[in-house]
Amino acid sequence: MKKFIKNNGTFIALIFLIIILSFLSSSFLSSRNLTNLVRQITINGIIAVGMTMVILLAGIDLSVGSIVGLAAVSVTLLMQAGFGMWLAILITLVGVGGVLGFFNGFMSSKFDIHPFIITLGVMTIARGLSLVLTQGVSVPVTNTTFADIGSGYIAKLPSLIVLLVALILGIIAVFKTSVEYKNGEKVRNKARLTGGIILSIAGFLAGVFIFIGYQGIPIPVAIFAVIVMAGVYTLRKTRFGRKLYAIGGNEKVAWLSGINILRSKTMVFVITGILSAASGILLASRLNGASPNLGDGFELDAIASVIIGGTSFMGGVGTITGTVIGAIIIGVINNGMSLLGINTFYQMIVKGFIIILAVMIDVLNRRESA
Amino acid sequence: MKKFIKNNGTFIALIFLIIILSFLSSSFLSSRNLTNLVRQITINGIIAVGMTMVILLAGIDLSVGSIVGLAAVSVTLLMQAGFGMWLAILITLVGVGGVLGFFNGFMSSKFDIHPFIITLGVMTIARGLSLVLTQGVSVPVTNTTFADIGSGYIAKLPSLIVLLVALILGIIAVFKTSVEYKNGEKVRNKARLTGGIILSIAGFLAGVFIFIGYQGIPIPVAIFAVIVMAGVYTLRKTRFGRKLYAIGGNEKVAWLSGINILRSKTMVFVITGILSAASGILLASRLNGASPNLGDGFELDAIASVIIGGTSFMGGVGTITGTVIGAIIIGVINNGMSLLGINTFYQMIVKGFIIILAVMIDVLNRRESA
Amino acid sequence: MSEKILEMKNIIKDFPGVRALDKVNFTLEKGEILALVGENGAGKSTLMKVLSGVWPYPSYEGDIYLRDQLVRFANTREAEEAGIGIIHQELNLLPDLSVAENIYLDRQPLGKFGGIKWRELYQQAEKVLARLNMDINPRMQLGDLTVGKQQMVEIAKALSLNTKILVFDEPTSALTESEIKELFIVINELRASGVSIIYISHKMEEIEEIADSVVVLRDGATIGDKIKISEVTLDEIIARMVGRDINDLFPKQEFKRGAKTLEVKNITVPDPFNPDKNLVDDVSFTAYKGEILGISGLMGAGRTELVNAIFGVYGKKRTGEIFLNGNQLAINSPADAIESGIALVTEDRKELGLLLDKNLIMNMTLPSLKKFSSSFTIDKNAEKETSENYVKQLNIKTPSLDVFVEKLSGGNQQKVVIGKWLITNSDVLILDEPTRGIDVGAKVEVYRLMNQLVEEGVTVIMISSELPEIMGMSDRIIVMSEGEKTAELTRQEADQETIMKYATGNKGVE
Amino acid sequence: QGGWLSNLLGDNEKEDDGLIKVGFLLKTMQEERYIKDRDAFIEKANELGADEVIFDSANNDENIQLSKFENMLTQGADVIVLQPVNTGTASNMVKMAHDSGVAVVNYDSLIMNSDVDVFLTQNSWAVGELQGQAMVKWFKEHRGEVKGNVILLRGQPGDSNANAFSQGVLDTVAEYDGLNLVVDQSHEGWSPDLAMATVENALTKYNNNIDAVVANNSGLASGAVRALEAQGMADSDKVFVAGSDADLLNIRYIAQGKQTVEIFKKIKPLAYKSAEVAVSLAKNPDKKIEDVINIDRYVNNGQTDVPTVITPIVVVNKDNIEETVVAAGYHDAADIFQDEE
Ligand SMILES: Nc1ncnc2c1ncn2[C@@H]1O[C@H](COP(=O)(O)OP(=O)(O)OP(=O)(O)O)[C@@H](O)[C@H]1O
Ligand SMILES: Nc1ncnc2c1ncn2[C@@H]1O[C@H](COP(=O)(O)OP(=O)(O)OP(=O)(O)O)[C@@H](O)[C@H]1O
Ligand SMILES: O[C@@H]1[C@@H](O)[C@H](O)OC[C@H]1O
Ligand SMILES: [Mg+2]
Ligand SMILES: [Mg+2]
Repeated sequence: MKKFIKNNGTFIALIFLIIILSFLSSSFLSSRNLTNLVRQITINGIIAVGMTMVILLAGIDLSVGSIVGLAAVSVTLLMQAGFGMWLAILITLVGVGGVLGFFNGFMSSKFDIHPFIITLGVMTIARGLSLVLTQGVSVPVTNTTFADIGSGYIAKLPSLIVLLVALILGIIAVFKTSVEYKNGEKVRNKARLTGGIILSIAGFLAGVFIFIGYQGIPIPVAIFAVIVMAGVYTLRKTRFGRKLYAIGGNEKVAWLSGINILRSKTMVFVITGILSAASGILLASRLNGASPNLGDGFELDAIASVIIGGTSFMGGVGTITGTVIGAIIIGVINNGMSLLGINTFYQMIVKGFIIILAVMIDVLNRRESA
Repeated sequence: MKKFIKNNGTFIALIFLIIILSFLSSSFLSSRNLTNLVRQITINGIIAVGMTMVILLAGIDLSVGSIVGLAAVSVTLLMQAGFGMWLAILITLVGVGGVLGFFNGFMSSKFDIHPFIITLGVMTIARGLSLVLTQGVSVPVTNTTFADIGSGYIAKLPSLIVLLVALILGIIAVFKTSVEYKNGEKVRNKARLTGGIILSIAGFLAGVFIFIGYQGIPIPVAIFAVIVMAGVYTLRKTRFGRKLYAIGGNEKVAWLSGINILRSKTMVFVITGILSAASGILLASRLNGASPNLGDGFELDAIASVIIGGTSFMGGVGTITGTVIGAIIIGVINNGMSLLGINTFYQMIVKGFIIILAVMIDVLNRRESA
Repeated sequence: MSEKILEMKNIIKDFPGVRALDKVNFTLEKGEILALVGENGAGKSTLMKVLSGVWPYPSYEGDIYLRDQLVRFANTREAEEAGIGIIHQELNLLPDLSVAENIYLDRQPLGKFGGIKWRELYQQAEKVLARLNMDINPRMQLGDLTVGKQQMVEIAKALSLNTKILVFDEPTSALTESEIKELFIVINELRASGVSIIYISHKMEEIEEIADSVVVLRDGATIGDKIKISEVTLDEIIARMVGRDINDLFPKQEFKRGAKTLEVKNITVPDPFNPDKNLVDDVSFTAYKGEILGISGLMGAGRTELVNAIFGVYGKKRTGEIFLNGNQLAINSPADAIESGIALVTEDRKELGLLLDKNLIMNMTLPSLKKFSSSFTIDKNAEKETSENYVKQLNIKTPSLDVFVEKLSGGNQQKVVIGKWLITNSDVLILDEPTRGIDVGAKVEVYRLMNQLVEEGVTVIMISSELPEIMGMSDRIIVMSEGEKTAELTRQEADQETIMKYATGNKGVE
Repeated sequence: QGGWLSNLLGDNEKEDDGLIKVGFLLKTMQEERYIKDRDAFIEKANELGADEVIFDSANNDENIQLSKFENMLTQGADVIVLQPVNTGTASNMVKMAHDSGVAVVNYDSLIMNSDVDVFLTQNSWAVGELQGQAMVKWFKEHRGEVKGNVILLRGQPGDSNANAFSQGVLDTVAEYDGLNLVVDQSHEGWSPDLAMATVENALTKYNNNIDAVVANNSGLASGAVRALEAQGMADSDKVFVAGSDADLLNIRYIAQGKQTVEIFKKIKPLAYKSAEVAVSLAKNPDKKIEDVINIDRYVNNGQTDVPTVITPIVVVNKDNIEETVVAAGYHDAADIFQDEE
């Protein structure tokens, strides 16, 4: 409950935004728009999941946008060169995302150079590579099924089943986590239980409205959901995840406790590299082609999502659910202003203020509740 | 001497670069090219001086590039609207640089929000403002003397005098700083004294070769030099500078020692805002016009200069001389590759590697000497 | 019967500019409690860091044998696996994680699919904590515990490792009397179960009470051989440590009480987490020239909060009035307090007292920069001279003024903090636990210094958790409990029992 | 009407609200010309009876453009006029629109590999060609022979328009043995300051032996003029400088004799014609495109032959400023010829 209240600031900001927008624009709350909105978020959202882990370690990764571009170019070129779709994807995930991520993590950790500078270097290098590989010209996708990854849907009936399963799993999780121990006795936290069940059902209904109301769950959304769940599980439930909090909290203490810092850090950058590459592949699929400039500036949206979501730049504090809320806020701002037809110049001004405001509401809210 | 060795890593990297380039390109070491090179550096260099202070406080300022753009637009529009040149410059320095810097510093410090997010917001807002003010259109400069600020020269004779004065002041400073106290006794550090004098004379001769060998000292270079000297003086000699190191070292300790954190932090962002605005004014003058996109991405070069120059992202450690070396390295890379006619795509790859390498040489060097 | 479990031979450890350990030889028997003592900077912590893999081979010279077997640890994990546990001098915990996770960091019990079994983790943690008789909920966030309890968590962490050799590096400096008692019971139990213990402390009474034998380190070398504690007096140990005799542990001098200086009325600070409670509850007192005012109480009594409140740390959240020499002061920040002539030596030197990666000069002159500057510019020579003076006066051991204070030993760091506030030349000097973690010799120096200051007309206020110190040095003693002032005693009235009575909540005044 | 249940079960064909909604999606607003594209288009579309023009731009970001395109579909646009950020990665938008029964009018640069309904252009790929022709003419007039050192200033690396413009220049250079391409560099963000540094460095390297600078847009050209000015070479008789977009600053340079030519892409004819096509397609979704507008030619985009309408582009030089940019209402004569006190 405490955690929930802590994240509330941003969550409230989001609800607020949604309410305002649904008054201002009639199409905002339509299933179709919301489906689009959620799909639009995935590209940034997937990267932001990785970025959360990086920032948890008090690091930063500026190269994600360039990795998106290089991955898009690479998967497209590989398919052109005759590789099968899945092989092309695999090579790109490992060879682009994995390798560059490894370089980021290993170099910064081994030589104790701040990741800002290593990933800034890799950002420039990877962009140069995309340009060299394509000779600066965009590359069309030749494989016809490839487009489905980014644009396809899970049919409505299976989508409904997926949502139902999610609902059930959610409620089970709520039951499990609402148990508290007081003086060694099991006690059920009623407030958390009811709250959790209400949230689960609301989530389910929203899912039905959004996805079943349109064409089913978009495939990128499903992929994103799996990544988010894996991320949440990793951070909450695995030793690896807990090590990240420890390292981010105090690297020296973590080291004295026998944690292999180099390995954990490298791993986090590898994961982020792979997620960025995945995002690039999805983007190439959605665009049905790749150009060397894809992904330019994505690092800023990803970082903003993470910070709006309550992860601390100082490391050691943060959650992926927070980041997802952050990514949704940014997506909603972009979508809403576009629907409202606000002049792009003013859009920038508004977006800047909303980013600051969202974080401020969160900070002030925490301060009050402290 | 110790400090000198510490900065040596980057300095050696620079000397290395210069030697390689003078072999590869015959025009590189010409007075004319070096004059251009130094002038090309000033725009980024001026911002990087401010950025050094920000990063000393363990902060960051992403808005500098947008402030450059807004200042360029503002000074040009003001002159178009009939304001005199100096008034337009003053209003821009204060009204754009000062005000936005104040917002950055005050908001992040007062509400304890990481400056990354506040300055990210301001970066977007200021860019939006430039676009709104110009309606996305570039603005020509109408005032004819304005162009001289960015393009003019101090005549050769006065330039020579300036260089001589600098030499004398430099040698005096070397004499002063080569005094050490050992057990309460004044001792002169001979090595530091000779080293310092050799460096001063070398600097003087380089200055004569570069500037007197061409058309004199470019006005922006003179402005930059004054800013650097003021910056170095501030950090080394003033209470304000000392406070920045203390705050960057440990904010709580500094506060408990009676330092007004809010005021110092705000001041640093104000200075950085004003310097960025100055840089924008110079840029408008050089280009004889302003477009709303000017300065886009400048934050990255500025931050890279600071970090290459040995300032720590963790705060509390760093120097402006280091930053100047960092800025020169970046300038030399850009200039050198341009002279060599390397394909832009490959330029990016090379630049990325050199940035990483420069920092790595520095880190490894420090490790050895530690 | 003694069975040698550990032998360290000819250990040499160099740091830039210092040889911290110079051919140290050292043995430990099974089930032995060995006290390792020495002045600040003697090399005690360094030796233990070599033993526990913090300084891995080959960053030191010499050999370590565990049960006659040569070992060379590459990291702390390997030392742990060999059965060596250490509780470091500084807390090594993560305030944002739960108590249980801190204990089992990276050793959490895993389920089939690699997921952490949280419930089991908490149960295990509960068990270890129970061994220490600690009533701590393992689910709590560590940062919400008092420092004393955090220290117990650190001990629980070491216990959970199933160690054969356990090193305690000044474990009690943040513990209450009763916590110390619990700890000693645990240590004795551990010894009974065959664990060998190395115990580092500057508190001689503790050494006497718990140790079987003692080894003295001075300037990186052992002085004499290991001796049985029963065969030596404390004075002899101290003499070995400091290289001379110290006759008077509390060199209290008598002065005439002078004018009223600091007077505080109705100081109150609300508890931000609990609206029904005050951290400091309506405290008033007066301090005079020519005397040392002691503030006593149990850990958590609110003493630190009281002096912080006076120093402006709580800004406008503090209520009550502060007078200095009859004039009311408006103190809303430390800057105001310093300006008014009040100095505070904070209790946590690492987090609140020092810029660890700055040199001595920068640290010592920070609160009094104005003294060293005309208008904006700092006069560096004046700074150096003054710092140098104080380094001499306080007998701070350092290779030069240019080293980072993090490289100094704990005691010397403490002296730097004191020096930093002496330079401000304040009328009132408040010392919060000024001798925590510093050696006997240094303690005496601090006491002499306090005397000298009083003589010079400074009003000295000292918080201390050590009763002998409070009783030995104070002219008057304020006792606090749960944020309130419960008594004000004269030197004559104050004995151990009386103080403890009021410290545990009995009210004596008003 | 029908509530979400029918929505849930029903199909997702666009419901017709009876209104004529036209979407206009540009790649960016951050260049001088685009304000003019927008205003002219909206003016014309309203005049022709559109009920609503949904306008937006995409910050030069392909991903953002895709999102905004989707949003326009959501808002019920009947036709969308699209200027792609990238010609190579825009085909999916056409497909999405067609799946929803919405026609796409391709604006300015050709979307590759798609069955876009119609293409209206100012002949972008001719920009470089025209610059090249003007350069050849200049060489003949000023040097008597087509011989000299040429600098090509490209825009954003990898930008599809920059590639198209540059190709025309490269073709010209290849055609004349005497022309020597000494510098060919891209400039991130179309940055004038980077272009200025490039020209400064080139002047140093070649000892001011530079005869022509051809730039992908006006901003780059203005950077070049400033670098030349510092060497006293900003004189259209000494060095040929060409830009494209006809920004005010550059037209002033031409008037002052500092720059030689600018390519003026007449915005109004393009915007007007596009508005016309869009509104009639919206009104008569089933009409053949050939019945709506005169097709100039068919251009193959890798998938089909796209019906194409071409609007003129013009070379502006010192002698025709009045007839071109001023006559078209693109700039005020007063602004251009404003006296340099
Ligand atoms: N990391 C380090 N770098 C440089 N010097 C160090 C380092 N750690 C310790 N030293 C130096 O080594 C010597 C021994 O220090 P150590 O911490 O072992 O002393 P100690 O006996 O534990 O003192 P204390 O009782 O104050 O804790 C001191 O001179 C100290 O300054
Ligand atoms: N940051 C904090 N958050 C919550 N409670 C706190 C905090 N700081 C102190 N407290 C509580 O305030 C009370 C007094 O604290 P404190 O430990 O400083 O007292 P003290 O008498 O100075 O003891 P010490 O001997 O440790 O200095 C305790 O109950 C403590 O738990
Ligand atoms: O008009 C130019 C446009 O075609 C190009 O793509 O971007 C830069 C503009 O100047
Ligand atoms: Mg120690
Ligand atoms: Mg205390």
